[in-house]
Amino acid sequence: MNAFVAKDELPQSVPATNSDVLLRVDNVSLAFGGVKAITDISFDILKGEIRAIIGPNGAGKTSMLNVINGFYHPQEGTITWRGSVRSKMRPYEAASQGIARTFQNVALFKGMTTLDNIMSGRSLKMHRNFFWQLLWRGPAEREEIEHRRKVEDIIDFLEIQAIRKTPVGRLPYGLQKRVELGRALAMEPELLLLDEPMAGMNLEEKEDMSRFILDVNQEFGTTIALIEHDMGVVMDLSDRVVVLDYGRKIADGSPEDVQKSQAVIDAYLGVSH
Amino acid sequence: MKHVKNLALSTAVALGVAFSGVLSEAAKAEDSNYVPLLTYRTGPFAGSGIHIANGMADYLHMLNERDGGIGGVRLEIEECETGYNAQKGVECYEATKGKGALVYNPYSTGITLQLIPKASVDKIPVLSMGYGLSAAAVGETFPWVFNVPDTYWDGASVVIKYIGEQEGGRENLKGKKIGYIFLDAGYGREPIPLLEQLAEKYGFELLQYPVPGKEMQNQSSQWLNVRRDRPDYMVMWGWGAMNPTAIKEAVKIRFPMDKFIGVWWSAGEDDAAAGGAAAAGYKAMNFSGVGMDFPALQDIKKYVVDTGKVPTDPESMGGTLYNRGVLNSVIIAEGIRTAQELTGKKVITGADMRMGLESLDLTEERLAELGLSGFAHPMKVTCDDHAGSHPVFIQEWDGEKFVKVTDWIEPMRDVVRPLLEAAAADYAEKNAPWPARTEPCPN
Amino acid sequence: MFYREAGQYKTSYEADQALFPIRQDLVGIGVILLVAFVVIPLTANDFFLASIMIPFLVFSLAAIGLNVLTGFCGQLSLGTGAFMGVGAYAAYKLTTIFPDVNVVFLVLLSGFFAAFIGAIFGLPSLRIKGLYLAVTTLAAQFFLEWCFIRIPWLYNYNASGAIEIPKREMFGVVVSGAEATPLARYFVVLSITVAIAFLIANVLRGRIGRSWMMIRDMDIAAELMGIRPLQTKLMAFAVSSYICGVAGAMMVFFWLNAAEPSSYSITLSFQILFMVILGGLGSLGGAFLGAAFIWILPVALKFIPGAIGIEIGAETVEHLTFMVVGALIIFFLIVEPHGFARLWQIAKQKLRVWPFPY
Amino acid sequence: MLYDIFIDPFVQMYQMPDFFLQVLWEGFVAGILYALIALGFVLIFKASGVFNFAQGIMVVFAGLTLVGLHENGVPAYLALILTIGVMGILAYSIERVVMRPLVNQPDIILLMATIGLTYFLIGFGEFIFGGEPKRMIADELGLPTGSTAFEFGERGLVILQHIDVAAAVIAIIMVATLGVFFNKTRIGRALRAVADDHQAALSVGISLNQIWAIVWFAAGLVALATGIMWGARSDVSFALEIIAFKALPVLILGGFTSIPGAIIGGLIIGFGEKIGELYWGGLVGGGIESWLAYIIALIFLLFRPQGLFGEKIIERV
Repeated sequence: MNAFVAKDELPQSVPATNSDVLLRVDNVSLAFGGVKAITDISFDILKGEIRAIIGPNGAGKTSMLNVINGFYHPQEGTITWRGSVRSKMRPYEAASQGIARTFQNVALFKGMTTLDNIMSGRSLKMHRNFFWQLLWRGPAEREEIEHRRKVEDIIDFLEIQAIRKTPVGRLPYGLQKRVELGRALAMEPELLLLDEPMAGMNLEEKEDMSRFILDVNQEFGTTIALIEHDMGVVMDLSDRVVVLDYGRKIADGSPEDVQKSQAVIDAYLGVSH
Repeated sequence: MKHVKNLALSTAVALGVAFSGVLSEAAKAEDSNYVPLLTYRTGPFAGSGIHIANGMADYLHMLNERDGGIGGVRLEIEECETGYNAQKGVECYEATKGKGALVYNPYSTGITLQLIPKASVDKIPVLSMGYGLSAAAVGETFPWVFNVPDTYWDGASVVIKYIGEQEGGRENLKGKKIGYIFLDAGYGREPIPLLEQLAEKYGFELLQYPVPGKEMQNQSSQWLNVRRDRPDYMVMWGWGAMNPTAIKEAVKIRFPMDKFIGVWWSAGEDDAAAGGAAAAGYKAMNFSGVGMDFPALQDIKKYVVDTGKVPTDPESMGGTLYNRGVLNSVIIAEGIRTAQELTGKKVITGADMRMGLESLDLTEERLAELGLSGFAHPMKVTCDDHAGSHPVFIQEWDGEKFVKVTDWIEPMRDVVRPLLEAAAADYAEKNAPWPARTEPCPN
Repeated sequence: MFYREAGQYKTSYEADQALFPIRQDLVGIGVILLVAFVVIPLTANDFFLASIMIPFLVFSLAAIGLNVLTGFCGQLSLGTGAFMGVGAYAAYKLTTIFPDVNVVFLVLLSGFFAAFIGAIFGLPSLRIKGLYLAVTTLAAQFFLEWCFIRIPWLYNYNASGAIEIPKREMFGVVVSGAEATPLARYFVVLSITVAIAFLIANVLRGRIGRSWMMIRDMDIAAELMGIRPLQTKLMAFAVSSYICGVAGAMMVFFWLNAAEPSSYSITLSFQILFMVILGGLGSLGGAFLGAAFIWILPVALKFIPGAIGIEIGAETVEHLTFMVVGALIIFFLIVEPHGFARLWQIAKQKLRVWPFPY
Repeated sequence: MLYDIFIDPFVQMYQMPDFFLQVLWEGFVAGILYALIALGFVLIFKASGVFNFAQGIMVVFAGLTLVGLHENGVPAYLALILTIGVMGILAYSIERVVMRPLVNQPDIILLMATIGLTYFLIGFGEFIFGGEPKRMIADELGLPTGSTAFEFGERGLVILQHIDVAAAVIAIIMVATLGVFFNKTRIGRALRAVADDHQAALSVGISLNQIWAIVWFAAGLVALATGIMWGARSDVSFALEIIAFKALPVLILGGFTSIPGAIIGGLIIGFGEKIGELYWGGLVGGGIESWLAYIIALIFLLFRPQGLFGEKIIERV
């Protein structure tokens, strides 16, 4: 094993053909005032894979997700989504293009029930206008029930039938994370961004969550990008890993390659630069 | 916390129960005449409202104590607090009208407007003494509304007449600038059509300075404008806290106070006193006596104030607004007395009261009998004219008290009356179908 | 014990998504409607109808309107009074322009003008949030109030500066103007309020209602779920203002009979806000409870001393009323910040397990 | 029309410079007074996140207590001291009865509680002092009440009211004192700590309750100063409560938590309002002061949603 890997000798992922690339990030930089959150990062996400983004605290992982789904607008660099360069867009546009996500600190709608939270994921797919809604009977009700069926499938899949009518604010943390996953799944996304889906969970919960993530990836074919601190989980789940530190990319490749990278080891163990 | 929640729950329930018990209305006593007084001793206009309320209530209470009521029947007097708020005013009306109310005195243009259409339906007259809807003077259109002794248009015409006299004749008004500062509400806006008409007729320029109700105590912009425009005279239609603020501001910009004239609602001692000695020379119209030198007022003091039956501060008696309230009750009392004479009944109804008010004739002799000689100009209501355009006088603040400085000045009836009629017709048309008068004329 | 839903099974999503999925609630609503439409008209006197029930219903509707905006969409507004005023003045102008059109129809139409104005003043909500937004809605309040005074066309150049309601009939019954009986006005107000309440309940349980609540609970997450924040907030402003506008028009047409600009002042905005907060943010039933509390309590306080034979001056009663209302507001906020609606839930919970404490 | 909007006002300013100066002075005085009210809001918001709607009624209450005590024969200066005591008791009671049980409630609930407090104080104040307006005892307190006129040009005149000068001086002293208090004293530092982070402050042993009582007391003192000044300009009456609304645009402009913001915001609104009303108000019939300040603030806000002195908000998820 090399004791030293120069930056330009970073383990590179196998170059993929263009048609397989779902999303590509090129030379993206993002700063808040004088604070640089992301510096010149490039990587890609292939269709159908599970891509992990790892790195120590403050490495810019969440900022990266925020850039991908349009919540932050990078000062430099481009994002290519399904082969076309994406212009500056609002988060709801990213959502309508099929990007869904969960959040580091659960961002559920606290005043609503589990059922309503997951139903909210169907918002983009429901179209009955205000006047049908006023009447309820007829098209609005039919539409609601049609989507309710889909939502019930997700509820069954995530095994949360018992908390259907519970306001999410009262649920334990682990279940909230699960509901949040359900909400993102309800959007039937092409790309699912998971921000620390297993933070704060015990082993059993982590195992459940890992199983859900794998099922989603394999059964529905959803591409997944996830941020996670638990290395065991990352190494087991992901196809490829990108490692960030201080807003820069320090490694990119298969879990095994990344594990071997000296830069990564240094970053995690805290060797002075 | 759980127990507190229970407490909250039971409080809510208890309030509900308590309220359902309250709904049963008190039955009207058969042997008294019921006079509700819509007053306001709270809210932003309380400063003016308290004196009026005291004057109105005290005189009626005094009649009860001294004479045992009117025509041997006691008066049942009930105050209902409106806070100058139209919602509460209507609530007071609804709450009291079922008890056999004889007449309503809303003391608010807003509440008056709400009661005007109801008056003919519920058969209870509205007495808006020197305020309210000017057009209501036309008895043919508004048989149930009385605004004796004067409308705002009468007042506005008197001011212009007086200014004309000061200038040595109305023809000299040509080219003069007269500023009009007013409370920006229905009340302050009413005189504008008449003032504009007079401006055209006599060739003076009318400058308007509206004061929004919220900005009553913050008039520096208006008065800066006055300073820039340098009007020759200022006329004010103010109420409540607007008056003292305006007088202070006038002093501040060194406006000549003797050329500043207020309507009869800007004639309170507290208002002028705010400007202190520097406000000397401020003038206001008035139609009710000033001071305590009237036997009836002494009776009020003796029978109800000194005996502690009413909360009035003896110091405030004899003030312009207090006496205005007394005059209001004198008209009510005389209306009741006249109605009793006309119908021969002791206990009268609202419809009887209407006839009484329409036949009101407060002569010099009658005023003397009441112990109020010289307290007001003799006034008479006719079926045709419910205001009567009675003369008013001008009083001047000498730094400590108001002094009457002119004789009675007649309003310009010839200008006012056609305007009133046009306004009444306009009202009837806009509120079509407005009921035609069916009440016979009692005199 | 008394309120037990055990044993009621739903066999379809339709049944599960009904407005009142629990049988007792359905029966309860039926009883309330029966009382409102039959018992009260048969038994109540004019004072009760005109001074308690009509204002109560008008305020309930306005509180529902504000609740849509503040309780469901999370946008705090202090401009309710002005939006009610827009409805009132619009309805007044409409009756002058179309004197022959049914007045109830015009009142319902006037809400659209309020909705339009409300949406315009909702525009800043995209950039401004929370208390800052609340203060900016005051701009609407004061500006519109100024318009009501300064644009004489709005009140048909009346010398009084106020709007006065003409007599109008519907199905041969006088429903507006001084001659309208409290009973007729009561039925009109009740029907409009109940109808709008049911319709808005439909909207709230569907996609649009959910999108409002998403914005309320976490606007960022909502946007990431595909909700367009501006559209959604403006819609809430428009719907809320529509309801408030209709309530404002009803206030002058079927209750007060005449209105000055000061009738739609900031005081009214606060009154409605109190009703919403005390009733419970995000609860339609709470809007009714809050309106009942804020309107009926002062009326009751006014009459309680007289009824139990204590003579106190009218102004003292007023002072005490202010103190009691203020103190009770604080008391209820401390005890249950989620309002009467939550208290009601707690009461239901107690009935469910009675006679056991848990 | 365009001439009236874009040229005429400036011509007028040039032609009557004395009047323009007077307008500026009035704007300055109004601005200082708005800033004083806004300061009361800021103090409380900074320390406890409560948007204190009751500041307006506290102004009235303080003024009425002072005048009421004097009317009952208490010498003016003693009355002033007693009033300060009353404001202290009020602050303590509000903290104890209203604020403490409502800790950690959402903004809107706290706002509503202060509106409830407003209702209570209106009723309580009228119950004790009656509803009629009272004359402020400016002379008795040794405040100057005269005025000085400065000749200016040929017939120009700028009139300075001594009371306005006094108001400005007192306001400046007040702000300076508060500034020193917050920056140099132990309690001041604790207060800023609380403003930054409640829990962190708690963890280093700062008593939140004590701090809150102190800021409410400080806001009460500011209210008293405001009450005396506004009262001297018009009268002390319950209609004065409305001036609280004048402070809100100032707050938006300056930011809810910035003391310099309150002062600069107050001055901007004061100047803007007076100049707008006097030079442009006539075009739409005058009286635009009631909303002009809000529109000015709204326009500022559209460009800087965090207010002039607020920090830029970076949203996180």
